Amino acid sequence: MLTLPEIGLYFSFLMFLVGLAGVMFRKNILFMMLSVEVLLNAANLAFVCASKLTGTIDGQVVMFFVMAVAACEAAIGLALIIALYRTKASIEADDLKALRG
Amino acid sequence: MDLNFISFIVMGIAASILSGVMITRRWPVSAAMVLIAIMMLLAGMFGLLEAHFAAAAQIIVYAGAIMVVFVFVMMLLNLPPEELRYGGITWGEMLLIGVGVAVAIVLGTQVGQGMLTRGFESLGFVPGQAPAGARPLYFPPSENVKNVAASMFVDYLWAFELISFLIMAAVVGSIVIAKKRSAENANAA
Amino acid sequence: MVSMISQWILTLLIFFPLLGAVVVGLMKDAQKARHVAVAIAVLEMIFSFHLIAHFNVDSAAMQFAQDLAWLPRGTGIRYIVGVDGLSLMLVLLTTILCPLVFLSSYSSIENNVKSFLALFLVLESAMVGALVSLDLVLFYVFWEAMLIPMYFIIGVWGGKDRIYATTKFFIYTVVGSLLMLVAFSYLYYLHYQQNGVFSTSLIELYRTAAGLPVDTQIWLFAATAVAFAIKVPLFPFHTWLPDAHVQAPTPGSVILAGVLLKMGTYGLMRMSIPMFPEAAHKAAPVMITLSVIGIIYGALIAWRQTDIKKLVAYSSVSHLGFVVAGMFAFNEMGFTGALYQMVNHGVSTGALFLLIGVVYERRHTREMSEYGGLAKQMPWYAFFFVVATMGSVALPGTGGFIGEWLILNGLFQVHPIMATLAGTGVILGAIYMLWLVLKVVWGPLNNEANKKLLDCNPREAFILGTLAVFVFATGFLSAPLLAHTVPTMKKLQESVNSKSAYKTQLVIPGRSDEPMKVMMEK
Amino acid sequence: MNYQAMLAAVLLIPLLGSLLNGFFLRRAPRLVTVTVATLAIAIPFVLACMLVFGPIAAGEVVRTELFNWISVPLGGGYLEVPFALSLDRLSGILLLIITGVGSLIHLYAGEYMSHEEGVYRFFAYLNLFVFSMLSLVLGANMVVTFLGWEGVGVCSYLLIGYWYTDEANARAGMKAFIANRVGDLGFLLAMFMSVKLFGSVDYSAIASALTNELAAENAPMLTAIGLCLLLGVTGKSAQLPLYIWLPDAMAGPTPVSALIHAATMVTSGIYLMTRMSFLLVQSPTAMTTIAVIGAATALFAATIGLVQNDIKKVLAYSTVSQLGFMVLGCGVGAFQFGVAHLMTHAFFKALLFLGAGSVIHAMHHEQDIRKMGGLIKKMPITGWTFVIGTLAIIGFPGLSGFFSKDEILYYAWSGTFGHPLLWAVGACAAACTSFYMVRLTYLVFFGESRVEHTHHHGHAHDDHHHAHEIHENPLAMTLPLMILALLSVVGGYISMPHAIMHVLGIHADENVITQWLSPVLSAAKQTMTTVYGETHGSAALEWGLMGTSTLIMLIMSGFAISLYKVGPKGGESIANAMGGLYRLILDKWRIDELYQAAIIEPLKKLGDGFFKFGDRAVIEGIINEGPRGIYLVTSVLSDIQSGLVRNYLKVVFIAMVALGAWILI
Repeated sequence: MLTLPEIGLYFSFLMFLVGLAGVMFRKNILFMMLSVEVLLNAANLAFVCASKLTGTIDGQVVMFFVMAVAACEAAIGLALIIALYRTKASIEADDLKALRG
Repeated sequence: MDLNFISFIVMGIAASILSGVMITRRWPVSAAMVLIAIMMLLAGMFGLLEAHFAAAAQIIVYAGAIMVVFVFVMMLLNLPPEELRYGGITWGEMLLIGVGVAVAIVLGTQVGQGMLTRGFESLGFVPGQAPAGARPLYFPPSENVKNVAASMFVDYLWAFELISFLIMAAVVGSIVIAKKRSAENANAA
Repeated sequence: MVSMISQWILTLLIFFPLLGAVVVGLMKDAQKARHVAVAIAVLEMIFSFHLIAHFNVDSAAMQFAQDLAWLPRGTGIRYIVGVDGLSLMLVLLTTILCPLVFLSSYSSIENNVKSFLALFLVLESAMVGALVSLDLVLFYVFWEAMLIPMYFIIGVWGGKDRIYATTKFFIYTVVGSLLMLVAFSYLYYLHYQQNGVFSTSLIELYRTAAGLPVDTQIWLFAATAVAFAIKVPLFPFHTWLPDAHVQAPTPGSVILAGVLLKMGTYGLMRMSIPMFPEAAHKAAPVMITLSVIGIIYGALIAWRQTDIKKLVAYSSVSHLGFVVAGMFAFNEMGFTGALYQMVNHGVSTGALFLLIGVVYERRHTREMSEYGGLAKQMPWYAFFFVVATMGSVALPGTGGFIGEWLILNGLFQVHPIMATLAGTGVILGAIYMLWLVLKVVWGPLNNEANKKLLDCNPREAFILGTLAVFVFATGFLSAPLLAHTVPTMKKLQESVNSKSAYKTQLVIPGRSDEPMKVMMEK
Repeated sequence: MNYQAMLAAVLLIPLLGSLLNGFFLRRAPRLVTVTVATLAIAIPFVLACMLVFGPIAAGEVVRTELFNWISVPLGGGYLEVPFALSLDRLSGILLLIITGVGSLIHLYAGEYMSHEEGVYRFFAYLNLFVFSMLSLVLGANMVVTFLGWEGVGVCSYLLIGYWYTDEANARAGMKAFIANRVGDLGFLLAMFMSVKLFGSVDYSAIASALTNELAAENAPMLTAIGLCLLLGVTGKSAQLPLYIWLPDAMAGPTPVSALIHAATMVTSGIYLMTRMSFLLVQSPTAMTTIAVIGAATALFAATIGLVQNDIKKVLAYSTVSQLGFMVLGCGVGAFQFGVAHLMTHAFFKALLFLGAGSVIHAMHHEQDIRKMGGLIKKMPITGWTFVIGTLAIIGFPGLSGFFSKDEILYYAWSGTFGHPLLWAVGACAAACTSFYMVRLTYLVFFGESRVEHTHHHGHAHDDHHHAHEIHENPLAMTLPLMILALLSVVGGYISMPHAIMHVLGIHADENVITQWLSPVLSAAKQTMTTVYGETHGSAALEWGLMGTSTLIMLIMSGFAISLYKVGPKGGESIANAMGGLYRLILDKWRIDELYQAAIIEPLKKLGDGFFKFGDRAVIEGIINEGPRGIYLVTSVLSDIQSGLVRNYLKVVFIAMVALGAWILI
C-alpha cells in the first residue's frame, strides 16, 4: 500500500510533465510563464512529499525558498514581458530569435 | 483507506487534470484562474501531508501575491485570445513526448514498487523515519511551523538571507526593466 | 675576442635582420631602403662566414652554442641555440641566398617596398632562428614566425589568385605545426613524468624520446613527420606548393624553394628521425614509398605543365622526394646526400625561379607557349638557364649530381628496388627540364613580343652568375663541404641504427674546452 | 714536366679552351676562336703522344689525383672518390683517337663553319666535349668516368641542337640526351652495385677485389652489374633498344657528327665494356646478352641503312651498325678487337662523315643522295678519300676495316662466348654494309650528275655563292680527309689475323693490339680460360671465314654497282617488289612511332592523369571537401541553435529523459 507522500510524488511527476508540455508547446510567453509556475508547483509538491517521506523538515524549507525564487522569476519575467510588448508589440516566443546560431 | 487518503488522491487527480486544462486555455486570464485553483488544491495536499506552513505559504504567497501580479499584467497588456498550435506539433515532438512518458512511467513504476525507498533502505532508511545522518527536528513533528522556522533561521540562515537579497534585486530589476523602455520611448516620442 | 664573438654569433645572426627590419621599416625613401636591406643581408652573410671559419670540422657537437634563461625557470624553456654540421650548411644557404633575393627584389617588387623588405628581413631572422634553435619552444616560435611574413609576401605581392594560394599555404602549414605542437607538448609532459622536471631542450628530449615505448614513439613520430612532410612537401601533402609558388612574387618563390621547403627536411633530420629512432625504422618503408611516389608523380606532372612556375614547383616535389628517400635509407651516404641535395636544390631551383622572374618582369606571363627561342635574343639568359637546368637534372659536375648520387647510392644499399624506381626520376627529371628548356630557350623566335626582349642586365647577371658559380662549386668542392657534415651524419646514422638516443652536447665557446654537458644536473 | 702534370694538362687544356672561347673570346675574330679551339686539342694530342709512346708503351700506368671529390663514410670506413685520372694502354688508345681525330676535326670545322655567326659557341661546346670525353676515358674511377659519360651527353645535346632556331634540331638534341639518360641510369645502378659489392668505384680497386670466389658467391649481382652496364652501353653506343637518338643526332653540324657520333662519344660504351671486361666475363648471361644485342643492332641498323636517301642518315645507320659489331666483339670476349674496330672505325667513319660534310658544304647543305652524282670529277680529293673510306668500311682486303671486322666475325664464331649464329648475323650485317656503302658512294660520286642547277633559298648566308659552282674545298678541309684516309688504310694492321701474320712471316705470338692491351685484358682473359676453357679456333676456320666475308663483300658491292649504274632509279624495281616491307624499312621499322605510342604517350597520359585526377580531383578534392564536410556538420549544429526557447527546452527534456533512462540502467 502506497503512503500519501509516495502518491504525491506521482502527482508531482504528472504535473511536471504537463507543465513542461505547456512550456514547450505554447508560443505565448505569458502562458509559458504560467506553465513554469505549474512546474515549480510540481517541484514543491515533490519537496514536501520527500520531507514527509524522510520525516525531516528540510524539504519544506527548500519549498519555501523555491517559492521565493518563483516570486522573483515572476517579477522579472513579467517586467520583461511588458518591456518586450512595448518594443515588439508581441509576446510570441517564436519572434525572439536573437540567440539563433 | 481513510478520508485523508481519498481526499489526497482526489485533490491530486484534480490538480493534474486542471494543469492540463490550464495549458490549453486560449484566454490568459482563465488560465490564471485555473492555476489559482491548482495552487489551492496543492495547498490542500500540503495540508494533508502535515506541512501546514507550506500550505499557508502556498495560498498566501502564490495564490495571493504572485498570481495577482500575473493577472495585473494580463489586464495591462489586454491580449487577444491566442490561437492554440497543437496542429504544429511535429512527429519528432510526438516521439519525444512518447519516449518521455514511457521513461516516466517506467521510472514511476519502479518508484511505486519502492525503488526509491529500497535505495534509501540500503542507506539505513526506513520510510517515515529520519535517515541516519539526518538533522534531528528541533521540535516534535506536530509543531510544523516551529520546525520550519527553526530550520530556516538556524540551518538555512545564509540561504535565507541570500534569497532576500535575490528578491530585492528582482524587485529593483523589474522596476528598471519595465521603466527603462518607457523612458526611451518617451525620448523617442 | 674570437670566443666572445663565437659565443654571440648565432644570437647576432638571428636578431640582426630583425633589427634591420626595424631600420628599414623606419626609413622614408624606398630606394634607399632597398640598398640598406641588401647591405644588411650582405653583412649577415659576412657574419655567417664566421661560422664556417671557426667551425670544428671533427666534432658533431652543437657548436657556437648559447644557453640562456628565457622563460621562468620552472617551465624548463630556455634560449638554447647552436649549430652542428646539419644546420651549418642550411644557415649558410640561407644567408647566402638572402642577399641575392634582395637584389632580385629591385625589379620584382614595386609597391609597398619597405614593408616587403622589412617582412623579408623578419623572415630571414626566423629562418636562421629555426635552424639554430635547440629548444623546442624556441624552435616552434621561429617555425611559426616564418609563416607570417611568407603569408603576407604571397598575399600582398602575389599574383592573381594570391589570396587562395596564401590561405591554402597557411592552413596546410598550420595544420602541420599544430600536430607538431601537440607532439611536443606531450613529449614535454612525458619528460616531466619521467624526470620530475620540465624541459624543452632538444638535447634532453632526445634522450627522453628515444626511451619511449614504440607505440608512443610511432604516434609522436607521425605527428611531427606529418608536420614536416607538409612543409617538405611530401606526396600527398604537396598541393599547396604549386599554388604558393605560382602566386608568390619572384623573391618569395626563391626563398620558398630555396630555404623554406628545407625546413621540412631539416625538421625530419633534426627532430623526427633522431628523436624517435625506432618509430623512424618502422616508418621508413612508408616514407620511402611516399617519396618515391612523389619523385615519379611530381616529375610526370611537371612534364605536363604549361605554366613555367608550376613546372618548377612540381619539380621541387620530385627533387625533395629524393631528399626524404635519402634520409630514410639511414646510412651516412643517404643522410649526407639528403643534406647536400637540400643545399643544391636551394641553389638550382632558386636560380630557376629567378630566371623565370627575369622574363616574367619583361613579359608578365608564365605560359610556356608565350616564349621560345629566347637564346637568340638573350644569349646570357639562355646560358644561365641551361646551367640552372643542368644543375637541376643533376649533371655530374654540378652539386645536384653529388646529392642525388649519394642519395641513390645510399638508398640502393638498403632498398635496391626503391632506388631503381627513384632512379627513373633522374630520367623523368631530364625529360621535363629539357622540355622546359626546349620550349623557352630553343626553337624559333616567333613571338613578336619576345623580339625586343633585353638580355640580363648587370644586376641580374650578377645574381644568376653567382648562383651558376655555386652550381658548379658545389659539384666539385663537395669533399671539403661534406667534411663539415660528416661527423654529424655519422653520429646520426649510429644513433638511428642502434635505436638509441642521439647524444650530443653544447659546446659553448670560451666557457671551457671540454664539451659541456648542459642541464644534466638537476 | 712530369707525367702526372702532363696528364692533368691533357684533361684541362680543352676545358680551358672551352672557357676561353665561351666567355672571353665571344667577340674575337673567327680565326682566333678556331685557333684557340684547335690548339686546345692539338696540344693535348702532342702531350698524349709523349705519354703514350713514353711511359705507357713501357708498361707503366700514369695515375694522378687532381683533388678529393667525394668522401663519405661507408660501413666503418670511407668511400673515397677522388677526381683521379689514370692512363693505361686502353685509355691511351682512346686518348690518341680523341685528341688526334679531334684536332683534325677541329681544323676541318674551322673551315666548315666559316659561314656561321658566333662560332665561339660551337667551339666552346666542342672543346667542352673533348674535355668530357677525356675525363670519360681517363677517369680512374666510375664517378669520373660518369662525369665524362654525362658530360659528352650534354655536349652532344648542345651540339645537336646547335642550330636551335629550328625546333626539330633542339628536339633531336633532347631526344639524344634523354635516351642517353636512360642508359646513364644503368651506369648509375652498376656503380651502386659495385659500391655494395666492393665498397669502391675505383676500377683497379674493383679489379683487385673481384676474386673468383667472390664472383661465385655473387653471381646474380655480377650479372645484374653486367646488364646495367649494358643498358648504359646501349644508351651511349646507340644499341638496340636505345639507338633511336643517333640517326636524329645528324641534325647537328657535320663535324659534330664526325667527332661525336662516329669517332668518340658513341664508342665510349665499348671503352666501358673493355674497362670492365674483368667483371663482365664473370657472367656468361651478361656476355651473351651483350653479344646478341650487338649482333642484332648490327643487322637491324644495316637493314635501315639500305634504303635511306640522306647521305648523313646512311652514315648514321652505318655507325649504329658498326657499333653493333664492336659490341658483338666485346660480347664474345674479343675485347681487343672491339677496341681495334673502334679505332679503325674512328678513322674511316670520321673520314666518311667529313667527306660527306665536304660534299654537303660544297652542295650548300644538300643532303639527298638522289640529287648528287658524278661529284668525283669536281671534288677529286673528297671523292677518292671517300672511296677509300668506303673500301675500309666494307672490309676490302688490306684496308683497316677488313682486319678489325674480320677478327670480330672470327671471334663471333669461335670466341669464348661465340656461336656460329652470331657470325651469321654479323656476316649478313656486313653484306648489308657492303651494299649500302657502295650504293652511297656510287650515287654520290659516280654516274651522271643529278645536281639541280637552281639557287637554294633556304640559307640566307649562301647568297654570295652559286649553287652550280661545285668545287673542291680548301686545304683546311681536305687535309684532315687525306690524313684520315691514310690512317684508314694502315690502321688495321694492328689487328692483323694470326693466319695472315703467319703467311707474311711476322713472328709474333700476338698481333699488335692484343699485345698492347694484354695488361688491361689479362684478368678477363684469365677468367675466360680458367672458367670457360680454351677457345676452339683454328687457322683453317679463320681463312674460311675471311674468304667467305670477302666473297660476300665482293658480291654485294658488285650487286650495288650493277643496280645503281643507272642512278637512284635502279633500286626502284626491288623496292616496288618489296612493297610494304620497303616502306617499313624506309620508315626505320617505325621504331620511333612505336616508342612514341608505347612509352611517351602513355607517360604523358599518366602525367595528365596524375595532375587532373590525382592532384586536382583526389587530393584537392579531399582538401577542399574536408572543410565543406566540417561546414555541413557545423551548420547542422548551428541550426539546432534556433533561438527558439521551446527548442532549447526540448533539449532539456531529452536530457532529462536520457538521465532517467540512465538511472534505470
